[in-house]
Amino acid sequence: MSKLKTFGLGGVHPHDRKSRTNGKPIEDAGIPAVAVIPMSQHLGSPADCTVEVGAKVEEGMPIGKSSGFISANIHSPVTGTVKEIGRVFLPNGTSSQAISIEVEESFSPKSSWKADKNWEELSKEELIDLVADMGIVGLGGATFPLNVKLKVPTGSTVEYLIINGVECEPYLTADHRGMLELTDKIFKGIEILYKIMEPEKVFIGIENNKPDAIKVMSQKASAMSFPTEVVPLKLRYPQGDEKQLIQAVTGREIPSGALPLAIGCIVSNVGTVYSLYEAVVLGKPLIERILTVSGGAIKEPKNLRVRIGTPISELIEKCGGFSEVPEKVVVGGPMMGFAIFDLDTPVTKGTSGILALTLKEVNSSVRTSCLNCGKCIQACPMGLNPTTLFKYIDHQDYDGAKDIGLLDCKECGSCGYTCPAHIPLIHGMKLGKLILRKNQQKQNKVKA
Amino acid sequence: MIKDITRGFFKENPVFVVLLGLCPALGVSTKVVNSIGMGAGVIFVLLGSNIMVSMLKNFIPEKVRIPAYIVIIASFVTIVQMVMQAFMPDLYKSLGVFVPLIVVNCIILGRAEAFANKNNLFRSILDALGMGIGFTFALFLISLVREILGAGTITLFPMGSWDGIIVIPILSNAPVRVMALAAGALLVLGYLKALWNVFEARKKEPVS
Amino acid sequence: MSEKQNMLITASPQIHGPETTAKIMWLVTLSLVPAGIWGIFVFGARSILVIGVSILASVISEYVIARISKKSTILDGSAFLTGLLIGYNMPAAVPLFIPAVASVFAIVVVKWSFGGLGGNWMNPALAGRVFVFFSWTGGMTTWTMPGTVHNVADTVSHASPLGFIKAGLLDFSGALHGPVEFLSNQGYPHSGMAESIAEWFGNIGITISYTYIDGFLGNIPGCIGEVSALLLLLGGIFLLIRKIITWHIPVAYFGSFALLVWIFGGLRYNTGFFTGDPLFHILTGGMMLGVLFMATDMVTSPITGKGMIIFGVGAGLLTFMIRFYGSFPEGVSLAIILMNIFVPMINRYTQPVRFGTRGSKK
Amino acid sequence: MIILYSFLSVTLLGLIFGVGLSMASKALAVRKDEKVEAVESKLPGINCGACGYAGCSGYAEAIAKEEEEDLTLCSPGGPDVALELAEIMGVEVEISNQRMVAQVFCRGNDERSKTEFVYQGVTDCNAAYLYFGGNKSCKYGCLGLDSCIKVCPVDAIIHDEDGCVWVDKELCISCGKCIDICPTGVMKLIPHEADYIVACNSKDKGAVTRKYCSVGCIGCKMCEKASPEGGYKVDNFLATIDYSMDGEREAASVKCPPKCILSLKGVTVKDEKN
Amino acid sequence: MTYIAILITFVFISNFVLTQFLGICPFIGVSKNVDSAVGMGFAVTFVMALASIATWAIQHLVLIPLKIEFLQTITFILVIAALVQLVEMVIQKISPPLYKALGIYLPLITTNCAVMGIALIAVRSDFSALESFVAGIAAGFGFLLAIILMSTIREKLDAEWIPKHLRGVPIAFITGGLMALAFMAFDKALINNLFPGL
Amino acid sequence: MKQATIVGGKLALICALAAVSLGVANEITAPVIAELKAKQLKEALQMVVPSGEAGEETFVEDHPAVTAYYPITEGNSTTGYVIKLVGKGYAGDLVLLASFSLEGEILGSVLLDNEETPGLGKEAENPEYMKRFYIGTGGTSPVPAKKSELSQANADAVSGATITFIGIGQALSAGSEYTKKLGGAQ
Ligand SMILES: Cc1cc2nc3c(=O)[nH]c(=O)nc-3n(C[C@H](O)[C@H](O)[C@H](O)COP(=O)(O)O)c2cc1C
Ligand SMILES: Cc1cc2nc3c(=O)[nH]c(=O)nc-3n(C[C@H](O)[C@H](O)[C@H](O)COP(=O)(O)O)c2cc1C
Ligand SMILES: Cc1cc2nc3c(=O)[nH]c(=O)nc-3n(C[C@H](O)[C@H](O)[C@H](O)COP(=O)(O)O)c2cc1C
Ligand SMILES: Cc1cc2nc3c(=O)[nH]c(=O)nc-3n(C[C@H](O)[C@H](O)[C@H](O)CO)c2cc1C
Ligand code: SF4
Ligand code: SF4
Ligand code: SF4
Ligand code: SF4
Ligand code: FES
Repeated sequence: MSKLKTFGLGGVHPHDRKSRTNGKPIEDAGIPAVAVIPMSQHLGSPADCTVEVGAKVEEGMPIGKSSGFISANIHSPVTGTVKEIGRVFLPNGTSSQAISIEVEESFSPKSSWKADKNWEELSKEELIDLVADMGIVGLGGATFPLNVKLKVPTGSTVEYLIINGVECEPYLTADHRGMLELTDKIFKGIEILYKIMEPEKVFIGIENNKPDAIKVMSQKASAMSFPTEVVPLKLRYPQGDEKQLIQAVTGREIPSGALPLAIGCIVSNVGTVYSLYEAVVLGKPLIERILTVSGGAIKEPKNLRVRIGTPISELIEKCGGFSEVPEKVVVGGPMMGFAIFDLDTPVTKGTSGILALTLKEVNSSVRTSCLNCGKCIQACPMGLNPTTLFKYIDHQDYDGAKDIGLLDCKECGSCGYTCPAHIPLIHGMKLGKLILRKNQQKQNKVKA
Repeated sequence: MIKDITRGFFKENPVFVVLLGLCPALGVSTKVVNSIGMGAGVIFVLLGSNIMVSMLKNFIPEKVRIPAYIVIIASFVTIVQMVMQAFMPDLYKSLGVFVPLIVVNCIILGRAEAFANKNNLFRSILDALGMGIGFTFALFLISLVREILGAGTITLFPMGSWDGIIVIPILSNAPVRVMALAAGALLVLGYLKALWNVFEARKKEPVS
Repeated sequence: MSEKQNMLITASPQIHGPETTAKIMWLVTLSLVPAGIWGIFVFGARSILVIGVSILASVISEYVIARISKKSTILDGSAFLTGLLIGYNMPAAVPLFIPAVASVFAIVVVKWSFGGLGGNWMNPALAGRVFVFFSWTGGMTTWTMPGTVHNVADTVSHASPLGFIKAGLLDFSGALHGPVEFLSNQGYPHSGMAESIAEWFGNIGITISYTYIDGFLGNIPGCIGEVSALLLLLGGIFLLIRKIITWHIPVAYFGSFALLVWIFGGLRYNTGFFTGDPLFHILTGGMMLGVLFMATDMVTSPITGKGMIIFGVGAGLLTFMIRFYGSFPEGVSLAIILMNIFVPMINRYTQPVRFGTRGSKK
Repeated sequence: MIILYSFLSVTLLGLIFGVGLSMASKALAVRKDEKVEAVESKLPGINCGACGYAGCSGYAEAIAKEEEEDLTLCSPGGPDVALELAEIMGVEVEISNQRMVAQVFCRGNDERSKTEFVYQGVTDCNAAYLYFGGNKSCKYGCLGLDSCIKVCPVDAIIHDEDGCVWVDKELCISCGKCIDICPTGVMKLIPHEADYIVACNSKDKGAVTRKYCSVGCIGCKMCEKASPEGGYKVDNFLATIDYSMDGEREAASVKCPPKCILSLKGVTVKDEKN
Repeated sequence: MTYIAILITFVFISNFVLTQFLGICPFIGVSKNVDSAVGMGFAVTFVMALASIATWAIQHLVLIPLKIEFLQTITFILVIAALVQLVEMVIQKISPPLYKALGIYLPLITTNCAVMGIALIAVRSDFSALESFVAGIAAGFGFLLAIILMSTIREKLDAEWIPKHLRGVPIAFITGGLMALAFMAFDKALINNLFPGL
Repeated sequence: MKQATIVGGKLALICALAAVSLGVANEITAPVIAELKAKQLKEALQMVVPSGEAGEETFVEDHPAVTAYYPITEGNSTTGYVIKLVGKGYAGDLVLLASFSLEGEILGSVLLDNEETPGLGKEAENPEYMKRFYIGTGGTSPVPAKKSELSQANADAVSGATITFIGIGQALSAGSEYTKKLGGAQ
């Protein structure tokens, strides 16, 4: 076997702990009693709520309308009545307007969806409009509205379409299970993307801790009518990040501050491709997603197909509840995910996993001062100097931090993971960016 | 009036606050007697130059102000040099190059520039005394710490049969020699300055 | 509701790697233990006292200062390690106030004046050692002959090999094939161990001089923890395997030093270029301890690999200069703290290359 | 002889340098901008940035070059400096003479107000605010993680004996940095002479506030009734004081059920227990 | 070889700041950041080089022949002061950018012990004209080295939590002290052994 | 131009004043200083010349260690020389004054100017310290210049200041050689 591809700088090797769920087929999580649908589930401006309290909504009906260039539609995942429109905290710690829908007791999900039109007859533009209608956003983590991504500005060309099946976060196996169980549909989605983007070649990047997925996907890929190749990758975090993935697969490096398109690439997550398939072929909006419920404190870890808006507590119930009091409950992967304190927080489009971690798994320890050991630098895939960044931010020199690349940091967590001093490096980065943003706003105001 | 003389002591202590004249403060402070000698030299030059500058302030043209002051200062320094060499040869030897360097001691030029050329004779004298004593006091502190630690002695002036050296019993057998060297001087000055800051902060604290 | 109170909210990452500061410090301590036991074995029980005093003084200073600044840092092990290293850097016969002063200086002046662990830019243990060395040169250069060497009259106050050579070379003229010959010519004592090992090697046709064997095993006068090159090397390899230190500094340091000794070392013996004896110089003095455990102190060494190499080469050069031309027989501790001064500058010019700034190929 | 030589040589040197320098200075003269210097000398030199420029010299340059017309931007310097600047620049300025100081409108410490979760991370209010608006149940109050303390150029902000963050109004120079940095908006400017403040910022309903904080304003309007001339006004379940009214305010402070109206004469509050 | 020996002597062994206590005021005062330290360092080096040669000329062409060595101090300082002022004016005229970089430090240099110090030391060491010049440059480089190192360390320290009362000047002194401690590694023997013929 | 002359004139006036007053001060102090120096030299010479008189100073230009010598005369005959020597110490040059018999044996020596460390090399300023090395060493050479030529007690005494010791030793042996060369030439 030839040497496996991987990216250049940095990276870490956390224990992947995927074996708990990577053999478990995707199950249906069922219907919540009340679904809480936040209006801000994507990158960009929150959707405008289009229903009022007391209104009756049906499964798949639009209840939020895209409010700007970067924004997305939101659909009701259930049938029922709007009980309340208030504010909730999202898993990421911000708050958002949200619609609570009391689910009709008689509600059972539609078993078959059918699109109005055969997708093969639609033009590129019509397809992109359809994607926008259906509220599809990237499910790989950034929840970037897919339709925006698909609108390639004139002058740019797409050479490579890269499908992200890396799933480098520990614990998570939703994409993995998806690739095994929904192979055909994912490839249908890829075909649609291929039609829209017309790249020279499609790569599917999968880390080699998923040999079964590599096998299944490779078999299918060789049967496709367009050039498609599965690229097995060496296990290493954060390979799933598009910058690293593109580098691993093509050897190209996205210039600092630029988009993948700048070097002719587009990256899309397998889950996103699957919802694209559902939206385009079945006409089903993004009202469900697959996620992993796992962690040492969960009795029966599972991969679940979940309706958006389901409270997290119900999913934990579904997995048998806690086996011990968890140290933290995390939404998303352990490296980039968010700890939450309210288990009634709803699942959103971006929720890729729910983890109840034990003290041992968390492995937190007393924070000491920085040892200057440089492990964070060695770990940083962006070639940054996290310790210096943190020190600048700690001393409120935000512009100094910006000068040495704060804005290049994508909060992957590698540095914080390795730091022996247990310094909250990533928290510092987030703080630094927040203050820079605030200062920018202030300056804009002064100018105006 | 009183302020003219106390200012140099605490609020504007040349060494600890204004941070000027550091080289002699470090260079000659290995022995207490050296620092007193140096202090005396500086006081003399300060007095002399403050008096002269204050008297000549209307005569000296603006354009050559600095050279003129320097000439005045240098003359007094040279006198100090000659007198020391003639009557205190040991002291002169141990102060070494720092005696002629009094001429570039920023305090002196600084006082001429900032005080004496704006004020009358009497106040200039007071100012010179204050600054000079403040400088001597700082040197004394530094040298006291350095000599005790670095040599285990306190060297003062010989008086009669007494050779002027107080010997500190245990330390003098195995003194912390580094304290007598360059490194020790900087360390001592650093911690003394920190101590100074502590007192300063104490004073500033609201009385309420 | 009470359940909610207990929930912990932190920023990502939500899990953490296995390393902690304390673990690193205690592992370094552990890897130093064998060399220390050897030191105690050859220099006698007084060594325990010396090491004990340094550790105690350093831990107590740390405790007191940490209490004043309302921190609890005793368990992170760094003060213990500093104390241990100071103890290792003392001759066994040193008056006990010396290690105590060294420890207090290291912790109070060098470490906590700069804010404690991580704030200091100079290696505390070495700065402490150098401070007392310069203050009480006599006490710091009174060596004990190891108990394993029996054919000497005076076990205390015998010159270390490097000191012996330095003093000898001050007024030396003539030609000699390097330090080993010099030592044997002058009848420098060796151990029974060396005799039997050399004999064993002789039987298989390899001639090896006693000096190398004694230097490697630690049968030479020197500081308590620095004599056993073998055990220190093993400890260093353990740290390398555990990824606590990286290869850069040791390789650059040993490499540049050995190269310089090889090229220029012979000049002091009038044997010309390319005749130096790097092995002797690596096996004697504080080289092993210094390079593997003190130059690699992460707090006071550069942060990137590139920087570490510059640091190592600089330290190698300085060690060579001081050992061969300076007035002290030993150059490692001074070379390291001198290079510590340059670390912020090195760091400034060896920042990592940022992703996406290299003029990527399209 | 020697005296003659010394006289000649030194005098000659002096002559050469005197003449030389004064000629050279004429030949090589470069005009300096005296106005900038004059303006800068009047500014306090704290370089706090309240004026919006990078330090005092930046502001001085902008004023001297007449790029900046507003001479009142230096809040540390206050009206005095503005007047001096106006004099240099030969213009008139209008200034309000009221000195304002910042203050923290919250007295909820660990004992008095509840928290929702355990926060572990960077000791900084903005960092804490990133996650669910901080760990306090009250989303309007002071998080007590010292962002303002760190940013204050004159060290006017402290933790008082109750553990609450508090501004020493005598030291405050009204630069507004703390107000900018505070994520919860609990810091506001009040007149230096203000005698009372309603030290709460919670806009939650009384019943909600009462649940999580023992010193939170519950919007009961008792103050409006007790001191009708005191300028008290309850809006959004939160009382505020209109300082342009100068009636009596003490009665309200005594009547207020959660005791959140504080007298600013004694610097800190009495705990409600004693 | 002697010139190299002078260079090594004044840069390392008799480093003006770290072993001779000359030029401490700017060493502490102008080392807060690297840029100004570099500016100050070069300005001092420049003036020292000029001053050492100029004062050599005064000493050997005027004072010694006339037997008025006792006027050393006054003439040297006059020459240095005039030199500094002249240099300042010339630079300001011919190279405004250089003036911007160095200009603000120049007036400070008149009262910098290092300049007067090198003049006196060169005379006391009986240096020839060229040796004086080299010594001036070397001592300047020694100052430059020390102040640059100091400033890089201080910039690093800006990002550490130094105890409150030690922050700023005290910690700079302590840093200088530790630097001096390490510089004790360089001693005269180094020169004697390196250049045995001297 | 006129202004420049006035300015220059004023500065020159101040200079002139300064120069004259310094000249006067010099007139007063110079003899005192000269006398002092002569006295010091005489004292030093006396220290190393136990019997007899030290004669006129002769400068030596081209010798690495010897800078000057003074013949010692007792009655009419030259019995030895006082040699002014420069050695290399730990921190700088060592200026020594040493007297030698015509055979090159040391009669006395004293360390004058030096920059050695107080407590270490500076100990050598003490004449008793110096004596240890030439009185009763009984070594092969009249002057020990190597540590190995010292008795154990003397070796311990110089420990910590070996470099000073060797510097002195080497200078003294150079002096001894030089004296032998001078011989009774005068
Ligand atoms: C303002 C903005 C504009 C973007 N425009 C495009 C685009 O035109 N094409 C595209 O492929 N992706 C676009 N993206 C998406 C990014 O390339 C990327 O997919 C997204 O930020 C999430 O990636 P991540 O999860 O690796 O961080 C855009 C993102 C932002 C923030
Ligand atoms: C540190 C990091 C790790 C990521 N890991 C993955 C991953 O394992 N799988 C994935 O699909 N996307 C991952 N992403 C998101 C990708 O960068 C990228 O946004 C995504 O693949 C784009 O596809 P999408 O828009 O369809 O989500 C990661 C992003 C970051 C910043
Ligand atoms: C601060 C200090 C001052 C020193 N001063 C002298 C000195 O004045 N004379 C000298 O010969 N050596 C001096 N040395 C050099 C050392 O003591 C050197 O190691 C010693 O001369 C040689 O070692 P030994 O005599 O113990 O064999 C000094 C060393 C230090 C650290
Ligand atoms: C590999 C390694 C080497 C170390 N070496 C030293 C050392 O030489 N001296 C010392 O005081 N501390 C050393 N430490 C401990 C620690 O880094 C030191 O206490 C800090 O310099 C104090 O801030 C070392 C730690 C590690 C991990
Ligand atoms: S979180 Fe930012 S700084 Fe840390 S490793 Fe990732 S990209 Fe680098
Ligand atoms: S990993 Fe942690 S301790 Fe090491 S340099 Fe980075 S921040 Fe400092
Ligand atoms: S007032 Fe604001 S900034 Fe200050 S501690 Fe409280 S929350 Fe933080
Ligand atoms: S308290 Fe606030 S407004 Fe007042 S000086 Fe401090 S930061 Fe500025
Ligand atoms: S006293 Fe030496 S530079 Fe100021």
